[in-house]
Amino acid sequence: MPETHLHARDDRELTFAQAIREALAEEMRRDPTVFILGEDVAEAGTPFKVLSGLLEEFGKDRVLDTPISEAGFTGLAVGAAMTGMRPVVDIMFGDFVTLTMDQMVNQAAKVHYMSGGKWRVPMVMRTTMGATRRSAAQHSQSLHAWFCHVPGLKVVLPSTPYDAKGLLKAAIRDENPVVFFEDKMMYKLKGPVPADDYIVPLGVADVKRVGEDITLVATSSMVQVALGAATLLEEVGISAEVVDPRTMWPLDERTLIESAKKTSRAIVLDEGYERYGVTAELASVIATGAFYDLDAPVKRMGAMHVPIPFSPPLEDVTVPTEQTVFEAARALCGR
Amino acid sequence: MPETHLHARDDRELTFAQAIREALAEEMRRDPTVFILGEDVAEAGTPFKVLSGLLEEFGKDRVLDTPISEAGFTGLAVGAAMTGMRPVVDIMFGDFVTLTMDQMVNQAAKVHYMSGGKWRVPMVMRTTMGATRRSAAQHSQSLHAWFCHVPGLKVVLPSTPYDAKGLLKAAIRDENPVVFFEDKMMYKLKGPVPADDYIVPLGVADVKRVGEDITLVATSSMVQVALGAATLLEEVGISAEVVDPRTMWPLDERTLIESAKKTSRAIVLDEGYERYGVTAELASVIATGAFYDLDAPVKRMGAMHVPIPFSPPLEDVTVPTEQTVFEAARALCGR
Amino acid sequence: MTTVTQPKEASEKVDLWLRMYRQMVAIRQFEAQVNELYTRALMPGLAHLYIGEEAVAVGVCEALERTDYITSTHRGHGHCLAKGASPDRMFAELLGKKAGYCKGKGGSMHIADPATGNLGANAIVCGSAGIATGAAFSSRCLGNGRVSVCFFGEGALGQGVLYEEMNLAQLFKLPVIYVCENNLYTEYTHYSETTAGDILSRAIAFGLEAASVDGQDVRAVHATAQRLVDRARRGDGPAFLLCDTYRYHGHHVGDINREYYRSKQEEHLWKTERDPIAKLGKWLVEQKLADVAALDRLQTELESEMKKAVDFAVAAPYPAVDEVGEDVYA
Amino acid sequence: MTTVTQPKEASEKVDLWLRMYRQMVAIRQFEAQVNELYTRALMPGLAHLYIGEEAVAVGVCEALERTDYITSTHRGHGHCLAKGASPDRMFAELLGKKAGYCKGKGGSMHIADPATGNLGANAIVCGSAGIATGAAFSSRCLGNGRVSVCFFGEGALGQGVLYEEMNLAQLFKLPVIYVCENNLYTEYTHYSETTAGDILSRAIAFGLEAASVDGQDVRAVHATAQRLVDRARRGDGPAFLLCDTYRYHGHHVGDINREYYRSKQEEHLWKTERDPIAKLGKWLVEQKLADVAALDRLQTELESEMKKAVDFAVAAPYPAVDEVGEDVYA
Ligand SMILES: Cc1ncc(C[n+]2csc(CCOP(=O)(O)OP(=O)(O)O)c2C)c(N)n1
Ligand SMILES: Cc1ncc(C[n+]2csc(CCOP(=O)(O)OP(=O)(O)O)c2C)c(N)n1
Ligand SMILES: [Mg+2]
Ligand SMILES: [Mg+2]
Repeated sequence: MPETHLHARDDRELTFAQAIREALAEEMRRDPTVFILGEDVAEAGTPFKVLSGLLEEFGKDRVLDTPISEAGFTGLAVGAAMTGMRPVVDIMFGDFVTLTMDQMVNQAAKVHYMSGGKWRVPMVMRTTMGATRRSAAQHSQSLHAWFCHVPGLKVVLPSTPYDAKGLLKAAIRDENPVVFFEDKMMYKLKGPVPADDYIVPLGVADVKRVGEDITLVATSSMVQVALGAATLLEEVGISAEVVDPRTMWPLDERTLIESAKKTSRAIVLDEGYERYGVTAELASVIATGAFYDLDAPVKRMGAMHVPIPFSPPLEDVTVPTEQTVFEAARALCGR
Repeated sequence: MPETHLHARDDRELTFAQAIREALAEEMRRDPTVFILGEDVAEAGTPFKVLSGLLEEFGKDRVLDTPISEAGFTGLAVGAAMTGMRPVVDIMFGDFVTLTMDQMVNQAAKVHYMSGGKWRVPMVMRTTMGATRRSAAQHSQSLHAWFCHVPGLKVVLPSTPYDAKGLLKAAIRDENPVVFFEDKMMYKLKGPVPADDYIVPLGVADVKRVGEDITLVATSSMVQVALGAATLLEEVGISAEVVDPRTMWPLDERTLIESAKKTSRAIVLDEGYERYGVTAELASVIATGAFYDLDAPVKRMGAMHVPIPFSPPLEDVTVPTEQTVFEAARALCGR
Repeated sequence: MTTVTQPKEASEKVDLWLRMYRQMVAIRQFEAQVNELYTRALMPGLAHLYIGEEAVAVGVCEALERTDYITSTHRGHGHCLAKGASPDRMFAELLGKKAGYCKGKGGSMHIADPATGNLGANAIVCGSAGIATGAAFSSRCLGNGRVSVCFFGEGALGQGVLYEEMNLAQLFKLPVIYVCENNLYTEYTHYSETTAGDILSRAIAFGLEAASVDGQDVRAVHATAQRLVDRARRGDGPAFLLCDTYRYHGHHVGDINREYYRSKQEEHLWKTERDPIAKLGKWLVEQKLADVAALDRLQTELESEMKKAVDFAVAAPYPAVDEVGEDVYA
Repeated sequence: MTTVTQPKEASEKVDLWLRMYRQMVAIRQFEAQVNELYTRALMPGLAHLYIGEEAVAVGVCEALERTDYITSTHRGHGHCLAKGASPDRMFAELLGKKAGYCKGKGGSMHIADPATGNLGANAIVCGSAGIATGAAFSSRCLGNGRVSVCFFGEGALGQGVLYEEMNLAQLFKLPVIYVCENNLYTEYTHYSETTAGDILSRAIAFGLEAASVDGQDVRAVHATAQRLVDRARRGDGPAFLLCDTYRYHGHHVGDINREYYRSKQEEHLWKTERDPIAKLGKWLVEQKLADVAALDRLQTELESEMKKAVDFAVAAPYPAVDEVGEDVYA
């Protein structure tokens, strides 16, 4: 099981964005059927500049700008994937996945099953998530829970540059449609990333920090929040374990449950809406799996049940922070 | 709190479909701004014939056939709702909501908030759910969990003709966008329905059967399954309470939790996919709220995590049945 | 656009015409058996019959290679057969049997068959426009010269994604033909109530080569399709083919009383005066390329072939229940 | 389509022209302050400036009544002002302040104002086509004679829902005008790379009345818009208006280095030779309807007005944190 902190010795550091780009470049070199499709992906390299340089290396036939047609080019990718290509589709803001649901859910996710296993759809949809960028309600959502609910799809939420590279490479090589969520606030996050060709398998959680008193299960940028909270907790004598499932589906239930059994307390953190979201599934899995070991109910912390407001002081309270997690953990531990 | 079983004395019986139609007709008579929009809703009265007769009474200007443009006419409804009308949109199969997600989630759900409370979107989207109709993977899904996850929307899942009428009338009068899911396998279900103008308020759960040993929280057609299982359980001496939340959002958490506290055991049943679905939220709410009273983990039963297969013997095992619920309840009660 | 037929050309193409005749009869006989299965309550769910529209699938698919791709619709049996699928495994699929093309998991609306380039029927109206366009994209990238055909009913003109795909196809110059089967009705609504403006102009506005053809004249369909397919294969880009046609039966097998949305008279007219099989048959006889008895024999022959295929399917076993969890992920 | 101006007509319309001039300058000065707020790091997030495109919003909105509806885009300040909103409350919204049009909850991309018929800016490309069409549907049902205008950039032509809405609008004969602002670029891609075929033909194919106009000539925009609005109000159905225009600044305030997608030369050309304010100003002076000094004064006057509005917004308080949970449900 490749664990990020084990690679801290590697002295090469990349940003999250660079790790994504390196994964794409490596896979495109390795496999000529991999190509990139999306809005402003070519010369512009996306508004986040995540793809800068790929056009120059791979040319216009493999890095394609599209019209603003999220449904259209996602559908095109499904057909291309069925017939020998490996598309990596770029949906600029995760909020726009709303436009691709039919292609992803009624087509991509079901083709393999409906055809009795005959056709396959090896495609990746890369998109973004995460609030606090002052982008308001239509550019700040984290809608990954929808995809997690759909059999036939896999869903990946990397939290470090190391994981981003390894998971994206695994996603591209996977024979199934994979939705890959990148928190846009993490693109500049730095971390160790080996230059070699490694993958992080889908379905394997990672213990990002070992602890004894409470388990913080966290996804995507919430892993950083959880690690920050763990540091604060340490100061008050509470040892927190931080577990990152890394892929929402397949879900490594065992690692989550084992950690909660060990610590007897758990908080689940995710930047999607709390209600009917990822935190519900993770909390329920833990509440069931560690039922006889839990000393307190599993606490869920997700985005507040409001459209993300533009106004900074309002937006800031809609998502969990180190401080709110610290306080919740302290309360849960009764200290 | 209007409870269905209290109305059993009412001697008028309607089918679920008739109850829906009566609710629409009554609201259209009461309020000239209510209108119906969808595919084959006029002369055909929908493929399920739920709307038969409405065209004749209300005319072509209030019962409008549309092109096959789910996004298009849902979007039109959002704008109409903002400017003085009360649209009731018909999405023939719940599977096609995939095409409306942008209109419902990025527009309808957020308009009120983003405008600082100035514009309102009083619209209803009626759609269907439910499998076992031999309609295969693209006509059998129950995708209500997606909408439950979205602040700004309300989500209703009626389980009886009585509730269907009262909840639909409440939904139409509501000032917010409401998504109303009808299980297509229930359209012929009969039950008492008063002829008078009553509403069932959104956000109030209904105890469909009182019991002592175990709580079965069930939605939509699963209420019938739960009631059937309760009868079987009675034969082996287990008294099951059946609680129907009726609206997924707003959610009457208290009633669910109180029941689970009383019985100390709970199963949650919903026809959506189990993973990251409604059962996760309900189970998590109960596991937290009744933490100190539960004698066993909350058990979740939803649709199997597979695209719904066409083949009858396969399809039949994808959803909970009286028998599987009976067995699960028995196991949970240790008998 | 109709083929102008010279005697010389006629004799050269006689094989093609007889093959198309046979294929149309096969589809009709297949569908007759589907209706029968429904009436006898042997078929789970519903099915949408292609009877009346045979010339479209056959005319277009005869212009394709086996390795070319098609995508199909809820009314897809005709496309599937015309592209080369076997009736026995199709019936098995319709009955949810393990021997079916999709192991029974797909059913009538989802038959798919890589061996004949069939990317799958689709129960979402316009659901396969992206898939067909994407297959054409692969052809371009892989340089394998394959053409992709997207069949859809005129109801799909209501779906915005069709225009997104046509725009993409034209921008990328993809070898894809969008074949619109205008059978006048969506489910229960006349297309004039749901389709503003002019259909062909919609495709032309996106820069596509566009043509319309009498969808009941299989020779005309074939000739036009061949021109568009050749053009696409040469790299000249996508095209749109509008075929005027008619479904004789209801929207699905259970749609029996149809008078509230279309008249018996109209149905009668299409059946008696514009039947694609009768039309080609009459012409073949007139041209002395076939005699009536031979054509009748073909009918009987295919009928019994279809019955045998049904028997196979009826006798075939269901998949084992534990197969339900297989094929979710590759 | 340009207005042919007679001296008599000119004197009759002089109020209109001066009002339009003033309004264009107001928008430009407003946007200059937005850029300033960004540069001074006073504005949270980003904003998309309308500078260069003023004639479109002004020409169209001057053809509307206050009770008519508009929907707008991410590049929406111009539409909002042209429809009658106050700069102070707009700036307050851009800064996330309680005094803003949406109590700070919406921000630059979501300003809405029932008092001026503004159904809201929209950050989803083509996200408001349905809303505008629906507002026109209400007008038809309620018989209130209101017209609805949907503004969008040419990038929205990529979204299928636009065609769904045009089809619906034409079928229902709704009083809605789809105004396409073709400023040549989406974010960083030239429209020719994303738009196949012919733009106007797309609308015509759906049966809409369609017109194109020089979007830098406010009198031309106004005249054509007025014709289409009058037509819609009479019940003659929807229309499509294509305006050729240009944004002088980047896609958003942070888009500074643009040479990889468009040349400085091109920018220079539009700014110097096709500026809508200069063009109208020059004409007004030529026609002796205004003198240069008066126009310059207007400029200064509006600049200081905008600065005052900014000061108001900067000084205004944020909403209280517990307001975050309000307005989710009505
Ligand atoms: C997205 C979507 N909306 C609605 C339906 C329901 N539906 C199934 S077939 C059909 C009519 C299709 O008409 P057309 O495209 O003309 O095909 P035809 O049945 O005439 O061959 C409709 C509305 C669907 N399957 N998918
Ligand atoms: C559905 C959707 N896709 C992508 C985007 C990201 N985006 C914002 S503005 C824009 C370009 C819009 O171009 P155009 O419509 O021409 O308007 P302009 O900015 O030129 O005024 C894009 C791609 C979005 N906001 N919504
Ligand atoms: Mg049709
Ligand atoms: Mg533009």
